[in-house]
Amino acid sequence: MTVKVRFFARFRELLGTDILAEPGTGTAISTLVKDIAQHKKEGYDAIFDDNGAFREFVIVMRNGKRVEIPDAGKTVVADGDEIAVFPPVAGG
Amino acid sequence: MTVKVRFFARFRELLGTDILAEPGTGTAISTLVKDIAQHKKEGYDAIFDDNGAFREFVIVMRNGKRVEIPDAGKTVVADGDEIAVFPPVAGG
Amino acid sequence: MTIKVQKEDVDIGALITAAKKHGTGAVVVFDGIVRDDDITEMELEAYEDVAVAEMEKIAAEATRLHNLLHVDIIHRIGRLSVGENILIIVVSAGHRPEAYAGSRYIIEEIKKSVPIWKKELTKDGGRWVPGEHGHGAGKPLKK
Amino acid sequence: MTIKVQKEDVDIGALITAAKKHGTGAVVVFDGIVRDDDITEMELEAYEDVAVAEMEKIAAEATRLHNLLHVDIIHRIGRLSVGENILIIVVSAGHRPEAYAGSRYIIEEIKKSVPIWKKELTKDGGRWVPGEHGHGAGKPLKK
Repeated sequence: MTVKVRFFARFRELLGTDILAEPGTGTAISTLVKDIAQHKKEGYDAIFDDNGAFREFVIVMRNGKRVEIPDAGKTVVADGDEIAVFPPVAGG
Repeated sequence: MTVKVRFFARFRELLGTDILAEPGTGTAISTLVKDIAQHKKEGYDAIFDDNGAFREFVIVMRNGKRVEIPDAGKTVVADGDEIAVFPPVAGG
Repeated sequence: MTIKVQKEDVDIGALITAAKKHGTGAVVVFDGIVRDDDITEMELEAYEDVAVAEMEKIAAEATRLHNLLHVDIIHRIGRLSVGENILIIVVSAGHRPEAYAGSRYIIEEIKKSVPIWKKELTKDGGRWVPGEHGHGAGKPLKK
Repeated sequence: MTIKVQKEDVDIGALITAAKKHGTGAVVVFDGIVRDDDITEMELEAYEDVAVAEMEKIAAEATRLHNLLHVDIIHRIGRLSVGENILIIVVSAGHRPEAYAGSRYIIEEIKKSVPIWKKELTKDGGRWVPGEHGHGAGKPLKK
């Protein structure tokens, strides 16, 4: 299956964006994002803490809907999903 | 001496405006306005109560400065003065 | 800073552009409009010199209280149709709380103290709009 | 009702004219502007589909809460110079308290939840503007 991962703002600068991943069945959002972020330490550290958990301020969305951080480890991705990961918003 | 009396809004409709009066020395504002309003009962009644005092909501100005109603009976007009009399403002 | 009582309408877009002084982060515009309260037109009348002087005082006070960078107040008079602009207030400030507060301060003070009156013209004649503040105009009555 | 994320600027005067729906007595415009905080330019980035959907929700909620008659929200993205418009909010209502409150509601909610980010470009590089709300975007974190 194919899942698109989008990073925004600082996370995009560090990790790129619109990354097409091919996770195996049963992959959780947090696992998928961690795999992608792994290749760039600065990007990984911006998003995950020392225990490999999403940093408290990070926002995760699946298909445009917010996924609470405690749920990101149990939420399994599906084919065609769009996962977005970004820092606090600053529009207006 | 010559004093200009300006009425606005409903008072203007009832009494006209930009009236040039020639009061004698020592004439108070209230006396001057009463003399002018006298000729038209509806206009007089709009501005003065049964005791001949300015109605509570009436606003009086002398040369663009507010004159408190209790003072209008003691404030004497001078040559060239502009006296304005109007109902509560409703701009905006 | 433009503070005027006039018959003509204004170009609000141009006022906004001119309000962008150095340091501006927010512009707030208030536009008061002739509302269709079963009226045909509205007739506005001002004690012009005093109205302008009073609006200048209000603009200066709003600037001082809310750190405004620019203020325009244009109050129209004469005969206006439904949907036409009556009063345009444009303020700029460094940040949005100041811009909103400054704009609101100006309209509330105008309602209280600027000698302008409105008559709603209807099919059956007309009615003067009562002021929101019984004692409005210039300095408040001492009690 | 126009709710958009776009690169292009808008004609605010035309938006005001279009906002004068039947019953309108007040239009309030908020215009957020690139402030000269020792920057050369600002670069804005959005999660566009989600940003538009979120602004549509905010507009609907503002309309419901404050009896608005019309709402436009245009949030610009891309590279903007000092003095350029970032965000234009136009609301109309029957009376001024609703128009001011509705306008203010919309900007505060946008700051909280719409996925847009700003980078200030300076002589020495750039810095991402921190959000005003640590957890902003979509529904708030349950605690």
